[in-house]
Amino acid sequence: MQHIAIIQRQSPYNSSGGREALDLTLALAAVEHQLTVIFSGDGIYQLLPVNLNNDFSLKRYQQGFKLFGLYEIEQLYICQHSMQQRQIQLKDLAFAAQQLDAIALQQLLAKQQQIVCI
Amino acid sequence: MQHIAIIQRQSPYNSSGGREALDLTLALAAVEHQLTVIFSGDGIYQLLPVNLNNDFSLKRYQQGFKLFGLYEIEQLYICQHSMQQRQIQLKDLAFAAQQLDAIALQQLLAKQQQIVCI
Amino acid sequence: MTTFSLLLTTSPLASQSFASALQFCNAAVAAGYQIEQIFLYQDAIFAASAEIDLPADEPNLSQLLAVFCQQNHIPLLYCVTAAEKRGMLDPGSSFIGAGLAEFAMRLTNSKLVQF
Amino acid sequence: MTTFSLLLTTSPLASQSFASALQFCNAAVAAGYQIEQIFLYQDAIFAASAEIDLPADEPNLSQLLAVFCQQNHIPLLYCVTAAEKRGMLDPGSSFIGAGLAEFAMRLTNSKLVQF
Amino acid sequence: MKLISLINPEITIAELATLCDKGDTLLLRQDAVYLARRSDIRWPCQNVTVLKSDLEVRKITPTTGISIIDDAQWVELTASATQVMLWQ
Amino acid sequence: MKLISLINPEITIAELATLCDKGDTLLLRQDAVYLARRSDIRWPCQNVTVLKSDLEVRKITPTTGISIIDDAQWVELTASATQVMLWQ
Repeated sequence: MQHIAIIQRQSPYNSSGGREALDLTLALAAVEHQLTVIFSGDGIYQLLPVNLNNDFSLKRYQQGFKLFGLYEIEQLYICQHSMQQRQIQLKDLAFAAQQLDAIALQQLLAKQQQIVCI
Repeated sequence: MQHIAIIQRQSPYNSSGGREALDLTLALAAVEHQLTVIFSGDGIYQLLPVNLNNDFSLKRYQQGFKLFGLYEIEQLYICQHSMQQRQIQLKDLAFAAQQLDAIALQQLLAKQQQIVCI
Repeated sequence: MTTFSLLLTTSPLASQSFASALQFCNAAVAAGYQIEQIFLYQDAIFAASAEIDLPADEPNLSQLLAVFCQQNHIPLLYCVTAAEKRGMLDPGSSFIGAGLAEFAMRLTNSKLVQF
Repeated sequence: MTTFSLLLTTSPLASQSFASALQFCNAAVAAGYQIEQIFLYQDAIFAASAEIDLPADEPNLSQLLAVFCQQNHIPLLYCVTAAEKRGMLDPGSSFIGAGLAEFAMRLTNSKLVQF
Repeated sequence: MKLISLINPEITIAELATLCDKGDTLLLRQDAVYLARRSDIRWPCQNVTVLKSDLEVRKITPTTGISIIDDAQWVELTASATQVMLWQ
Repeated sequence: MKLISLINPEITIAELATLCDKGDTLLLRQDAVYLARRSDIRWPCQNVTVLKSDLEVRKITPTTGISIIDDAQWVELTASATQVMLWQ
């Protein structure tokens, strides 16, 4: 069992990164690793709402964030600097996570054994 | 016959963009289109020297820029703003092109019929 | 009336580009425009093999685009040079292998829209 | 002594990542380190098919990596889920299809280096 | 009038500004529509538009000064533009 | 000490700075070695290194304050780091 941080840096539909980082997160948690997920940069756009009712031909994979609880992934964080830069507030998010400043993020990463950045 | 601008925006070895934009440029010129090539952003790193003598397992495709003359591609430009931002001077380049400021670049693009950005 | 040529460069899974291109084509054809070609370059060539073997629950943009092109008689081409560099053999799908020269010649009387 | 796991996520043509990973492996093995796995995820899975059919004048990083792994008995795995989403069938190369669970389990006693 | 599509929310406005005229039209599509929320961006063109379907799937309300177009208008803009360009 | 590899010359230093400690080591590799030419970048860590082979193929001389390491040193740094991270 290891402490692993996944840093989500991609916007939801500009690459397969967000979706495949989620798959990876769940797979790592399933074999008892301790996961921490950090949304940074354009990755925080993944947490904004998605309309489920209109025509859209890509997978709205963000629904999968609801599985975090089931996989006992509770360490969910957002980079405060990235939020401010993009004029996004916590109330704008469809999926909640805790905002952290630079010092708290650095302390969080210092506790990890592995870091994956996608 | 059309006037076509290719905007090269990728650094040489971080994606296949630079190399495949070159292939595309030559192919378009071969069927009598009038090509203009603009190096902008990280694309200007493609014009810096490459060492031909040491071990490197990717294609040093920048040698292909020498074919521009053969294909009668003479309109070769660099974004001045990108050069300054990256502290690159004309004397640093292995392959010469003309520096243009924003206004000249805009005038150049206004003369084109097609623009491809890679 | 304008005739369009479409150029795609990213793989169908990577981004929304295939979906957007299809959306544009639908609206263009509905408004009476002609489409001269849809040309797949760089990683977009992977659509030619992705058409065939995707899991059933996966959105298959490659296939949707192929069906649309068939119905509207639009040449759906992938670059053979880009495919070779990636080790992709002709997958025998409804995508047609073509050289960059064909793209260049078809461009002559059309307006390029890159996705 | 540290054992490394390598994770690759971009296609072999796209960037220098395969070349860099191979360079790191060579130096690590020369210094006596063990490599637990090389795992190909996202677009890196295309290496499994690229190994077989590249033109002769094209640098074949997929093949170089495969040969290195064979000589040094290093498991060279590609993610079957990522391959399915891209419509890539098992190309029958020397790359071995594996689930993310296998990657996750092999990670346990090794240090991850992402390329 | 050039029509320039942005599809990525990554901010490269300074570089884009060197290539675009005041009279060009910017079209925010795909993930670039996230930029339509922001009031702090100084766009290099007077006309900034955003594609309706891409806004709707992301439930975004654009800031003032950005106009919304549908698919048919997108095609017309593309047909009438003197150049069409994708900023990527 | 985290070891953070940069492989892309795109400048995202402000965002990177939120994730890295003063005591971390930055390693410039692949196309990120072009950044080693520049004297205007305020790196968020004290130790900035660059990979010799990637410098040499691009014929670059790094600016003062950036140290050069070879492949063997790269492996040792990786083995001794408390965390290894790729910034992409």
